[in-house]
Amino acid sequence: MEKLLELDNIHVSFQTYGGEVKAVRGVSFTLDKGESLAIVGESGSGKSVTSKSIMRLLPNKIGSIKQGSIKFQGKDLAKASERDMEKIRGAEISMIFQDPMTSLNPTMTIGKQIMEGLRKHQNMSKSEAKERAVNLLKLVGIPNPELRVDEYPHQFSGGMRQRVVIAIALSCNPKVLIADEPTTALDVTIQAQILDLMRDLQDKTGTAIILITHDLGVVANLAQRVAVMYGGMIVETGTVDEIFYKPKHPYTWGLLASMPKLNAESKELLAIPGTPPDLMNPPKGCPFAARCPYAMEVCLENMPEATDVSSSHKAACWLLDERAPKVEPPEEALVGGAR
Amino acid sequence: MAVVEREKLLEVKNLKKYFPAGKKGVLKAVDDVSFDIYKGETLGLVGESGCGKSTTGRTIIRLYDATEGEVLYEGDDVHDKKSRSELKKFNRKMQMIFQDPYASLNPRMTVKDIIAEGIDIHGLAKTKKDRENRVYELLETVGLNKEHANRYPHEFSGGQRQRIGIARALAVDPDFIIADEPISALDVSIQAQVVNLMMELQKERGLTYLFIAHDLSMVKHISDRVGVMYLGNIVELTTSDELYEEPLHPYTQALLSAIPVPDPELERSRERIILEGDVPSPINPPSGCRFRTRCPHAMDVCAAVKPKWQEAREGHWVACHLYDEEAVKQQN
Amino acid sequence: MLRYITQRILYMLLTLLVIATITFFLMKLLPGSPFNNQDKLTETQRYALNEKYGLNDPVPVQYINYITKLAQGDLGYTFQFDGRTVNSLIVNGMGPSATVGFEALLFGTIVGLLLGILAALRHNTFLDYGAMVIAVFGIAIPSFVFAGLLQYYIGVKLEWLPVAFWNGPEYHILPAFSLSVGVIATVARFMRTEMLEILGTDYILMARSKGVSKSSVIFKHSVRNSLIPIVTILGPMAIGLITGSLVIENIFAIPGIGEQFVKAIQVNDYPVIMGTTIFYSFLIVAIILIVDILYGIIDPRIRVAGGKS
Amino acid sequence: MSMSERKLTPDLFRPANLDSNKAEEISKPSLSFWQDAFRRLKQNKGAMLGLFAIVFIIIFSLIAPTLTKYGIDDQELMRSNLPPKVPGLEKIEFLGVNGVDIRGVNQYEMKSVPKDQYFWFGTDNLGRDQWTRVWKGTQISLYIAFLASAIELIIGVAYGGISAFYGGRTDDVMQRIVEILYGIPNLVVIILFIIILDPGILSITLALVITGWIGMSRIVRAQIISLKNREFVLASRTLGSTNGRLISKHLLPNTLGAIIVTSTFTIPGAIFFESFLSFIGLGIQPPVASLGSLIADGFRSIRIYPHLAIYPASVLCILMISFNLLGDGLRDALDPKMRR
Amino acid sequence: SGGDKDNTSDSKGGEGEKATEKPNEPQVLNLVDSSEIPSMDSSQATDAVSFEVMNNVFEGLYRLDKDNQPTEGVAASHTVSEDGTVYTFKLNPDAKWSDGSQVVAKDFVYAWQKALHPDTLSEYAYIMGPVKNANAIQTDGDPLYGKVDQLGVKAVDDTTLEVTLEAPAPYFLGLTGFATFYPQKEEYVKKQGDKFSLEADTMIYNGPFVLSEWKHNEGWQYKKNDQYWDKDTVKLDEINVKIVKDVATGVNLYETGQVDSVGLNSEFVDQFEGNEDITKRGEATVFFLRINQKKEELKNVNIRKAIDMAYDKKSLVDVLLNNGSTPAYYLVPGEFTFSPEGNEDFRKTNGDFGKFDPKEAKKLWEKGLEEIGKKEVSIEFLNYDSDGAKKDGEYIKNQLEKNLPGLKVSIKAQPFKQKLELESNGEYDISYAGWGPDYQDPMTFIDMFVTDGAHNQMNYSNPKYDELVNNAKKETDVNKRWEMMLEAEKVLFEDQAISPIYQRGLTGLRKPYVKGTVNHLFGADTSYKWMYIEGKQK
Ligand SMILES: Nc1ncnc2c1ncn2[C@@H]1O[C@H](COP(=O)(O)OP(=O)(O)OP(=O)(O)O)[C@@H](O)[C@H]1O
Ligand SMILES: Nc1ncnc2c1ncn2[C@@H]1O[C@H](COP(=O)(O)OP(=O)(O)OP(=O)(O)O)[C@@H](O)[C@H]1O
Ligand SMILES: [Mg+2]
Ligand SMILES: [Mg+2]
Repeated sequence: MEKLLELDNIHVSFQTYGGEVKAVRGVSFTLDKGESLAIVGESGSGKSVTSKSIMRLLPNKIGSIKQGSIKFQGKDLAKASERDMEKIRGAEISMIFQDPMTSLNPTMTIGKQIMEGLRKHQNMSKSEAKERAVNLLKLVGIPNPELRVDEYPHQFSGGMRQRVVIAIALSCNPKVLIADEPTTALDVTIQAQILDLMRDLQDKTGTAIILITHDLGVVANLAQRVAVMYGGMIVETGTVDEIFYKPKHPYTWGLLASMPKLNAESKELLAIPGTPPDLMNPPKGCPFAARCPYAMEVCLENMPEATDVSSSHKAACWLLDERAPKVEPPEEALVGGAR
Repeated sequence: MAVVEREKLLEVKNLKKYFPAGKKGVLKAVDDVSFDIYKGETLGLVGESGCGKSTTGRTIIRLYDATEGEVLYEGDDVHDKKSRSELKKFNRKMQMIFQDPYASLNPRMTVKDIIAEGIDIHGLAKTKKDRENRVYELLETVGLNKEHANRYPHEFSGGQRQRIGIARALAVDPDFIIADEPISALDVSIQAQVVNLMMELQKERGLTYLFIAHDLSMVKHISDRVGVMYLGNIVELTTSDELYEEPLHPYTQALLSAIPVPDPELERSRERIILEGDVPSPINPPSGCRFRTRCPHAMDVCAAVKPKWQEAREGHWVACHLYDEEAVKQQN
Repeated sequence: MLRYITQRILYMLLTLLVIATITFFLMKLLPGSPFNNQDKLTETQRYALNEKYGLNDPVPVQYINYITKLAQGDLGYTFQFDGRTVNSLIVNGMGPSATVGFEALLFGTIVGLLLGILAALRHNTFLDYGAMVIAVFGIAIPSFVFAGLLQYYIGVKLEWLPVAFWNGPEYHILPAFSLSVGVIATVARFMRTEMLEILGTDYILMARSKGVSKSSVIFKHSVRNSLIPIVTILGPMAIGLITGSLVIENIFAIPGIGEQFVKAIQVNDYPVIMGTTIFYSFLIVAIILIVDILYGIIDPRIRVAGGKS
Repeated sequence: MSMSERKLTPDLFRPANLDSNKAEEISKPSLSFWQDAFRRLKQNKGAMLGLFAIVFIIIFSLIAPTLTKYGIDDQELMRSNLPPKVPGLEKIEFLGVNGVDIRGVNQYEMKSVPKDQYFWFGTDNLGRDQWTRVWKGTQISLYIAFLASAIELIIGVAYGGISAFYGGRTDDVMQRIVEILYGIPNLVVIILFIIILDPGILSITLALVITGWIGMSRIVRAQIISLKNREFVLASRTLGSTNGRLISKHLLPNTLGAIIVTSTFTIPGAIFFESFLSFIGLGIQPPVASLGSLIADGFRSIRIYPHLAIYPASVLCILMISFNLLGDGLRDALDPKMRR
Repeated sequence: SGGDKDNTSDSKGGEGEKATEKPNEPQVLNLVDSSEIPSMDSSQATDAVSFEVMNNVFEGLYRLDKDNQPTEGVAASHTVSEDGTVYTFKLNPDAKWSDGSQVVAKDFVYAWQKALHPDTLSEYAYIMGPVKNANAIQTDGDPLYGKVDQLGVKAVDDTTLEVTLEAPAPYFLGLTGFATFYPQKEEYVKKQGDKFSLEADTMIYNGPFVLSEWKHNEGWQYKKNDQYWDKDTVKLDEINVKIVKDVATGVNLYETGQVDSVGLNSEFVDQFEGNEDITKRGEATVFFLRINQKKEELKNVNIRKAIDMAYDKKSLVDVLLNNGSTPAYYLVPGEFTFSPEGNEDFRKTNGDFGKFDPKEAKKLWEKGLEEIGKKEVSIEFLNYDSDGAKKDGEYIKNQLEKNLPGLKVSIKAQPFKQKLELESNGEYDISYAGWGPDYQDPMTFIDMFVTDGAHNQMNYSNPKYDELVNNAKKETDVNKRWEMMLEAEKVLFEDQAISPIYQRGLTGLRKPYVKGTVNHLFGADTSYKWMYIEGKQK
């Protein structure tokens, strides 16, 4: 497969009044054409920061990419000029944010907001852009698109707004779509509509998707590959099946085990005790060690390296070291029990 | 399950709660809801945002005055209570845990004072020492330690805060706790901590819960019985297993099918019922059955007649014309 | 919308009635009489004069008379100038006052907005601090001090602009500028805070993620949205400029209404005091209404509902 | 594999003894909201500078008048309009504190003032020591400002609080009243009020308060309305709190930040307005002076006796700037939006 | 404002005489004034600004010349009856209104009657007092009340006007230059109705100038009146007056050459000290402290005397006022009236009544206190709220408290009208007051304090004084009358009824090219008729 996007050892920090927050500490992954990659993980594990770094949308002056490269079609976005980025954003890579209620400008009509990208990247005339906007609205399933292009966001419901956001993101046929928790703010029935829509659109346009979420259900629904993040790092990557059925990292186990399953009988959930690490003073060793029931002394002091489990499956855990005792994932972490 | 023998702790009868909305309009947040809660059980309440779950919970605990209907707690109407002391007694029996762990703790108070608020109001501690000990005990009960007592809420993580909220509720030794989406603001890995704690407490203290959530899988996990709400009405109510296995109401069916399961294989093969459109506004709800505008099985009768709240099977209540023989006949 | 406006106007009239009543009775509390010029009036003459202006009637009768006239838009005669009506005084004085006020408002708002935007865009840089220092000084220096200095240095020393009077456009510059300093400062500060807030919102991030250029993000997305709260402070500020310009009018010898008002107070010219007060109130209420309507124009979210909550 | 791995000894691969409680430990020192806010404030150099300047001016205005032997109304026409002269500094010409006026005449010599008499800020046209008057005036201005904001605080907080807390009808009626009050030009009200009551500290203060509390009441109302339905308040209600407890333990403490910030901005507003009243002749009545009345007086002769306006104006400016800086800083430090 | 810098000691005179032919440079004068013109209806006006404007656009029977002596106006000549009560004026047939019509005798009759008619009663009607029946006509309840046809004025024919007085009034001729005595053309006034005199084009003029423009509250403009009978004397073509209330602004305008003359207050006098443009002139206005004998303590004459002696008027005048005012120890101002024989200044004859003497003051004070049996006295000092007056008040308070131990003075500063109201209600202990003459005779000052008199608002009463004043008013022998007035002033000061402070002077700046300024001591301030510009362009 053709590599579209390649992140190599990205570090991102924020300067806050309390000190430097090392939000992302060495994230690497690749995204192939037409593929959908899900990034899951604890809140604050650096998922959004990673995606914003790709778009170079980190808050000015406070947040910066400390090291690493972001190769998009061979070009390093980490070093690209703001002008170049303006050409790439929306046209080549576009993004959907978590909250449809706040990600549309309340004082601009829906149509104008869709047309903005089109006019900039595709040099469309006003009328062309408007026509396309109507088509896009139709595509994402908004009834009466001709009338609704001229309405304002507050006249739309949450689900419809999220569709609009998707329409905007897809308007210029980007190669990569980053969806940062696109359904978290929505109800399940609406979430189902949106997920359906996204899958449909991906089939049609062949856009590669980076889906950021902490809902493993959504991941199972939409993703082909999964990266699990914890404490600013990717602790495990693999195909969906590998992650769900053969997880190797204790955090992934915990994540899977703490989800109640509709069809399982188990009475107690397996909780991960404790709280995520403080990114102002990240631990020297494995970030998960403090909460890991299998933690070894090595974990506290030494950072585990990503180890290949299979060609597509990697995990960063000392348990994979041959010297470590063999442990089996807890029963609760096994999806579907029997498998 | 021998439902009949169990003792009713709380009966909600034809409860209505309307809010004034704009000029002359009313927002029917809860519109004619009836159900019972038995001693020691957990009743789950699910539904989409804005369907009136929180309003139901808050009206039960008298944060809102009911527009109509009654709430009987051990046979006494909660909304009748007039005198302060009566109210106070009632306040000790029923408590609430809130959704947002960030908004539900006063940022200007120490954890100790937050937890001890109930103790102070009801005069449950004789001395300062006694008060302190009770706070420490409660902290330990919810898995925190006493060093935390003098800290402020903003120093805690979401899960820890939610545990503080639980400790606050437990401080007055309630029998019945309304948990209004206690976990939806938490991380998946933390949610289990809270749910486990709640279940443990129930076992130890014989608590009764009304557990409100929109996450059906979690509700199913913790609840004995589950009620499904749609736009101010309860549309279905039965045991959690039955609800999952044999949902009757088309809305419940759709809801269940919409929940993504963390199992890729299953997800790939699952048939999904995708509902059209959004939940209508509670200010001008559809006539008849409120779900009819999105219902794949909608019939003419649905628009004309409001479906009855009936026991379709033993212990399985539903409000849908599909299970109302007369209505179905009429239709044909 | 029309119903909303009618309702608001009715409400406005009620407010004005209350204000007229309050001022009327306040006026009756004031010590002194308008007629004791140099003490040379005899008792009879004074009585005759009081009779002429209806001041011998019982207070409730005077009140009814006043309100009846007021309803017809007649504010009565001034005691200061022979035979002139309060209406004519207000009409005369309003022009210059409103002109300077409006120019100051316009200039102040534009400069304030630019400063605020600049400060927000160059957040935490030298430019930001510089703009804010200007703003703070603008708030800290009393406008009469500022006006006096301007008049002396620009008018007398450098002779760049006229020292005073009200003749042509160049005569407006110094007074309008002196008045606008406060506006600049206030608007700049508000704008900066607002812009910073807006620049941090999701929809700005969304706009940027579309690849919209920086200037578009600023002018199409941020500025307009930041303007919404600015509009609310502009209302009271406009009133302040019109009513508060008396010192500036004095210094620059502008035939405005503020100066007349102060004079009227000093000589117990009740009809003028009342008339001006009611007129000012009318302006305020009207401006509040305009602000609310403007609000709706700028912010589509409240266009339908009408009015803010 | 990698270099680091070689150093790892197999014994490191033993399960670590992790104290399960350790995960719940919090290493940072405990900080209350106010401590945290103060820490944030301390980081704001401008605000600290403002705070320092305010405290300094307050203290200095109390001490300074005692540093000279002249009282606030010690007139002596023989020494009127003397320029400033400071012992020691008089030698340094460019400081302009050598008793020489702008025309280059040494007024001290010309008016044959005794050699040992120094007027640090000069004298006014009644020959009164300007130093004493400036600092006494500062006291008066601050007094008016604090009094005005204190009264405003009480009325504004009570009004806004009651309106928001009881809501419904009460709120409706109270807000209609506010709207009417808002429609009356406050300058006019204040002027009328002062005329009726006779100008003086008290009537100026009352006049400032008459319309001044509206802003405060609106802010408090907005705050209380949003707090009233916050979950921690609801939680307290379910525990059976009385209204008194709700207000004193939950609502007011959480409104305090906004109240303080608003006050910080009203204080300079009041000082400013008093000086405006002085300028149009309705301010403090002599021989008492405020910064405003001193500036208004001195401003008339700024070209010939600049010292009469410059010193009080500088103190006023410093005060205004300081309060503004402090207010900005406090807003940043206390604004709940900045938290989390 | 303005004056004559060459004659600072003797404020009369000018250099207008020789420059009869028109200098060939633009004759435009630019001035500032402090207030809008309150009224242009000569029968209604009451204030200095109106009087001044009217003096230059209207003309009475006579007008005051540069020596404050009556000179021909509409009247070309007059005769007086033997008993001094009937004046017959011969009007100049060339005297025209600006619409070209002649000014006739009945225009005077109309205007004078109008000023006294109850419907249009002038606030200044009392000034007509000397004319027969004028007082009765304006007194409600009098049988003659409102009967204006009984007024002692008659149009014999178009050019003959006959005026009958109640009693001889040596100052009557001067009075005819006063606005209330100006003529009005009935036909025109009626035609304009409500609008009469409200705008520049709703009135007609008969003076040396016409108002060509009147922008309310902003300023006005005079143009030379082509119809004026004596237009050859008038040299200025145009006078622009702008309203400027702030002294500093006026000075700034003066410095940039936009105005030719401006008044100064004490701060600016210091600044322009030594400047050659500075002009000073004296006025006939006296400021004094009213001492209200309603207050028990102030009934004691020693206490009143102590108060008068306890403050330094000279320092006040020199340092605080600093504008050419002189300390006053009297009531009738200096350089104002002169004895019928020997032409000696009233002031010079009577001399000063008092001095600044803190020691003596303290003695008197202690004596007074002993007499009333008190140790402490506190009094309220009613003051104007103008900046200058406030300063003076502060000074006087300070001095009094310093020099009279046990005295506590509280100042109450009030806006002008409020102050007058409090004064007429007697609600004060001492008050800062001023009095300017209505006509050029000591009586305008002397008769103020008769028992229950309208201007005696301080409960002063001395039968001896009352008698002197009343007799003087009836006295036909001018010399006896003079003596009585001198005596009355003495009595007043034996009682220390008031404590005079100063006689006001004015200081201003005037460009050297402005020539021929004529100032007056009462009525209108200035006449532009004889002014001209010379040497502006060089
Ligand atoms: N603007 C910022 N200033 C300071 N710290 C920041 C900023 N943005 C993010 N961070 C920090 O970076 C870390 C990673 O944040 P990020 O938003 O990427 O988390 P996330 O994985 O997206 O979590 P969530 O699931 O809650 O969205 C967090 O600790 C956060 O506090
Ligand atoms: N205090 C209130 N005043 C007016 N309307 C209210 C109030 N509280 C709730 N509502 C309205 O009542 C309806 C039901 O609200 P409720 O909070 O009970 O829903 P919910 O099911 O809890 O939703 P969510 O899942 O979002 O918490 C909503 O439309 C809401 O806007
Ligand atoms: Mg995120
Ligand atoms: Mg809810």
